[in-house]
Amino acid sequence: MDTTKVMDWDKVRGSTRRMRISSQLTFVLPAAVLLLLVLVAIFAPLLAPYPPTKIAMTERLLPPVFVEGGSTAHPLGTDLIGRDVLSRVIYGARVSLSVSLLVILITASIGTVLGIIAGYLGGRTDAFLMRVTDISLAFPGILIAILLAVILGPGYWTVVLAISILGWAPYARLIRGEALKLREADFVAQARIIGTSPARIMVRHIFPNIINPLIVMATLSVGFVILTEAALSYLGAGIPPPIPSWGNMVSDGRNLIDSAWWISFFPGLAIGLVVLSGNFLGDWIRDKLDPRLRQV
Amino acid sequence: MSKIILQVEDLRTFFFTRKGVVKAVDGVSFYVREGETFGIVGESGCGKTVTGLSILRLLPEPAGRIVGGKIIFNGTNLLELSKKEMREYRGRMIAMILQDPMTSLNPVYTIGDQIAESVRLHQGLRDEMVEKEVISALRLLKIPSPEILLEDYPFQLSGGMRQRVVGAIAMSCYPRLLIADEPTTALDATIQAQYIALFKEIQKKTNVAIIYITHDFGVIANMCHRVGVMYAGKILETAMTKELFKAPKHPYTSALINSVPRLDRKDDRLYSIEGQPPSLMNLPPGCRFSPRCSMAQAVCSEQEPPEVEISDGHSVSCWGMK
Amino acid sequence: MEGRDLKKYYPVTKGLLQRTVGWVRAVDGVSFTIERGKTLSLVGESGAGKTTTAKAVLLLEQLTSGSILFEGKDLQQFSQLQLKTEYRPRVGAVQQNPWSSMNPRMRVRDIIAEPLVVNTKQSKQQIRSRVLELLQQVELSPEHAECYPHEFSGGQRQRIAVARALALRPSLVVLDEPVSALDVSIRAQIMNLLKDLQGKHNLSYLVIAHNLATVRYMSHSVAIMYLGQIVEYGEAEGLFERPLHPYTRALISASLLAVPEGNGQEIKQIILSGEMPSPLNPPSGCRFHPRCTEAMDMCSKVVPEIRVVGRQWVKCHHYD
Amino acid sequence: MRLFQAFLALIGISILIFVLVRASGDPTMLYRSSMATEEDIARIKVALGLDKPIPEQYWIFVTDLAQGDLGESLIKKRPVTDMIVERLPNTISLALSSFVVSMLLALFLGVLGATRRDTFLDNGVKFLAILGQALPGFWVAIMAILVFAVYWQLLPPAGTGTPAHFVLPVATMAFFLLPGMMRLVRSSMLDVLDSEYIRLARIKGLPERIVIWKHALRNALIAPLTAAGMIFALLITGAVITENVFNWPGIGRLSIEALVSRDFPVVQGITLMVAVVVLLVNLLVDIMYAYIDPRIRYQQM
Repeated sequence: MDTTKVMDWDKVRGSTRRMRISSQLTFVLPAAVLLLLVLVAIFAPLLAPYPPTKIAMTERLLPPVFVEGGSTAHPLGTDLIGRDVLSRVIYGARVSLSVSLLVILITASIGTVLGIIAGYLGGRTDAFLMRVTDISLAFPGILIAILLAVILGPGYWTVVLAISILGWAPYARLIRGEALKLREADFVAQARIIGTSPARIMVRHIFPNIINPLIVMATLSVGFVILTEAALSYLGAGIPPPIPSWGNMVSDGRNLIDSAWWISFFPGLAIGLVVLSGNFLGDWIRDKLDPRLRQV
Repeated sequence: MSKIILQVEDLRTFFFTRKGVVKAVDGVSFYVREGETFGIVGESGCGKTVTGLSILRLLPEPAGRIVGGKIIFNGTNLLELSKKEMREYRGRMIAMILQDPMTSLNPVYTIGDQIAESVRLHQGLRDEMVEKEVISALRLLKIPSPEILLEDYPFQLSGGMRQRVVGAIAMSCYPRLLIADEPTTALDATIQAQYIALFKEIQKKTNVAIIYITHDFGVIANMCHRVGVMYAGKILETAMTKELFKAPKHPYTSALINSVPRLDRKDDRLYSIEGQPPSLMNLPPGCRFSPRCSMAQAVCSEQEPPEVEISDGHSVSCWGMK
Repeated sequence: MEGRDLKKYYPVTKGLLQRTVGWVRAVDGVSFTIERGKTLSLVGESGAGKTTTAKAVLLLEQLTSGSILFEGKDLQQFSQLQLKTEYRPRVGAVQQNPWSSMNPRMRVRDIIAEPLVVNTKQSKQQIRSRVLELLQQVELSPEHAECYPHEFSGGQRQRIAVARALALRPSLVVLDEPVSALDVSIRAQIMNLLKDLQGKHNLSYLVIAHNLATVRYMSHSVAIMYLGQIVEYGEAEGLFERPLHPYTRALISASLLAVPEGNGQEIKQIILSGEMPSPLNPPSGCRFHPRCTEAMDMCSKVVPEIRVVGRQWVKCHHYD
Repeated sequence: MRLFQAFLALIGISILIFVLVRASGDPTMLYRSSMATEEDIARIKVALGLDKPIPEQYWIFVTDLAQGDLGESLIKKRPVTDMIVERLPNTISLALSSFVVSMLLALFLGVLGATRRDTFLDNGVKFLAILGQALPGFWVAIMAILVFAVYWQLLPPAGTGTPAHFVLPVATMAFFLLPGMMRLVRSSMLDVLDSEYIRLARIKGLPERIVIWKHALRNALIAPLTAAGMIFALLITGAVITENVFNWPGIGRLSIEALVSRDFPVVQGITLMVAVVVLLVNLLVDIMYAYIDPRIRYQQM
């Protein structure tokens, strides 16, 4: 690309300051949203005005408060059988959050162990593990999840299991790539020259150097897990009703879209907000921890 | 004396990054004559590559900008040209060879395609003529059996051969000025010697002016007529090569020459320069070499020394010359 | 340390069943001796086999054949345990690139202490005082111990690498291009440091390098390698003053300053044609003959034997 | 070589599904009604071949598969193969058109984003991409129905038939697929633009247009191509969700209908068929790979 001849100093300074402020905003806002989510999930019984499964047939399909006909008793309206949408959204946070934490814990551990082993040991172990990873990545996981739901029946643990089966491969691939690079690094060669055992090398020299990408990946996968859980619940292969999950709430509203849009709208908005925050936070952490990746 | 083809005056190229302003090139002036090789020698990060890219106006955007100076090529200030006019100069009038032959060729096109592209663009020839020109460019670089090589992809060639192909691309339109940025650093010693000998020969044949950028005094001695010694964004001393080796005037130049071990004599102990080159984001006040200079006076860390011409074609920026 | 007829062949495999279709002869019959307190340099262009030889010495590569003798004992006679306790601690290594040779997540004190932690059972206190002593030896200050590698410049990092290599008080240090990644003005600092340490601790160095001037400054003896073999070997002084092998002469000519200060006359340069052939299929006879400016008929047919000329030896038919 | 690996993978998947089927409990449970006697169960076992040893059961399972026999639906009592074949064209037409639309857009916007970095256009595209990655596809689809079909009544809310029926499903799928694909193109384009050979192309004096669309794009396509397998997986996932929102009678809809009625053979059949298609797609990708990257082409010769 071509070079501009004249320089506008003030403009450059201004833009770097703007960049700094916006970079702080991309941390503060998403972090605040996620923190709020955690608090809401923990204190759901205190925050929610009604029990999430309380049916009130007399108060069916009430619109949210800011729409004509809505009342402050149900700020976000009620659904087909009179359950309070706000309460259900609040309780839905519990499902989303706990599923995310569990799945990320499981997938990150499996992926890291397999990735380090494949990357550092190389050879046939690596070839085999990576072939399995490739197949797992190329396979539409939603079908496996549906298959599992048919076999085991939909439920909380089925969802955790299904998303874990879908989610470990990206970790394994990322960590394996990092481990492969590190294996060739001079400091690992140095460790071998000194006589360090493979186990010590993997734990002390390789693992600490993959923590950064691991954290980035984990943060970025919050979004993936929540979206997948929601999609499965929406399809009926996830959290079964009446337990409120954002996904099955959107599904509840699908056929009432022409008359009671709020049933689907608010849980979807919650998903979007949380996923957006997870993605932004992940990007921010990546920028901080791994300047190499900043360009993208 | 032959005509001056390129004159660079007080060139300043800065990079504007999040952390601050990097003054990669900070007031560089030099000229090159037709048929002459001007060497720019300096350590890594002293701004020599950026100087080369600035001449072609190909800095990484948006961070890198030329903020001052003139680059006069054959009477035209390149900095005043439009983007389109500038493109007319690139490849046709001014060519450049990059450091790493392993990455500077496009992996998915054949050698023939990559050379022909230049020829077709700048000479507007028909296909049969293009192929002839391509082959003659390969011949100029003494590439064995060029007809076969046309169909090869870069990954099928060795590093030395790839660098010759890059040379053929550069020379395919017979430019007036060639900027060679460490073209032999990635090559083995004997291949490097081949390459340098080749370019000396090409220069005799085509009378091309060459700016040769390197960190290696051996290469400078071998290849260049005149040299500029660059340190932290500035040329500290310019002289004829022979004179520079015989009587270096700037303390940095002499320290650098003395700190390099010599093959033709036994050194008992090398002279070593203390400290590190400064950060280009945070240059020391006064002379930029003063913190490491063994002959620094009080004035050196206060005011920047002016460039003084001490004899014909030999100029130095040092308070010690006053 | 002595190397006898070292050979390292890598198999070239092909197809589904990983059939071996040929051998890359990376190192093909290399012998050398390193005396106590002296420096031997292996010199050659990329692909000459010098790095593979060094890796064999560091036990990073299994030799195809040949033996390495350390202080008179054959390494093959050593058990795994003996290698770990008696050989490894006696051989240190400094690598080419100081930017990648240190774990970025470890503090300097842990980096230098790592050999001690892995190989000895010293107390924390002992290790700590040894680390400080080492820092002092490489002319760094004790405060540096708490820093991370990225806080240092290339030259300082290379000093840390030297300290780590010396941690176990080795008698031999393998230096793989110890200064080529450094800036020109920093190289002299490190080379001088290495020479000082050699004198002080009576260290032997095995230097891998491609820059002849560096080699001349650093070494007592030199081995010139070409395509997996040593073509000329001898004391550094003699070899650089009176190179025998045409390849050595070409290498020297390629790295000489062509403008001598005094008389101004140009030195006649020897320019070799072609490139180093593939070690998969080395030329017959003398491996250098296709590029040699002085090749004779027999060079392509008969493998040259070692000829001793003065205090150096050479593999070339011109000295038969 | 590649074929051989694909074949191995196929065997692996068939074993996995076979094990899943058998591990999920006694298959007779699915058929058993409360009134079935012991003899009934034994009869069913024989009918299903469950009295035979496991390896033989697997062999029967595989030979049936090889002949295209995916078993019979528990609910509809029809061959699963027929059910899939009947629905397949709908899915293909939806997936293919969405793929083409998003691929073209991804290329165009990705390249534009990479070459005009930090301009208004780039930021706008980035913003859309961020939204596309954050909002759940099914929700976006429902909201699209709300806006375009319920309020404005421009487009039909669901079903098939006219070209107008395609608009909303394809748009939702594209919204779902585009961000990932675009990010891939954009980041790989940025990598390529940073390389030395692009610098050399500019040194030659080539106009930007040729530098980007000839020198950079072909290299930039290599990275997204490695992800083609994943994109295909995404396509299927998108199809399952979209078909359900829009009552699109494809195999995605079929799989959920089967899920609701717990019609195991149907879900199993769909999964297996998709597995085969996935392997075929990956083979195809390898071939394209060789076409774009000469290094691979020559290696295999």
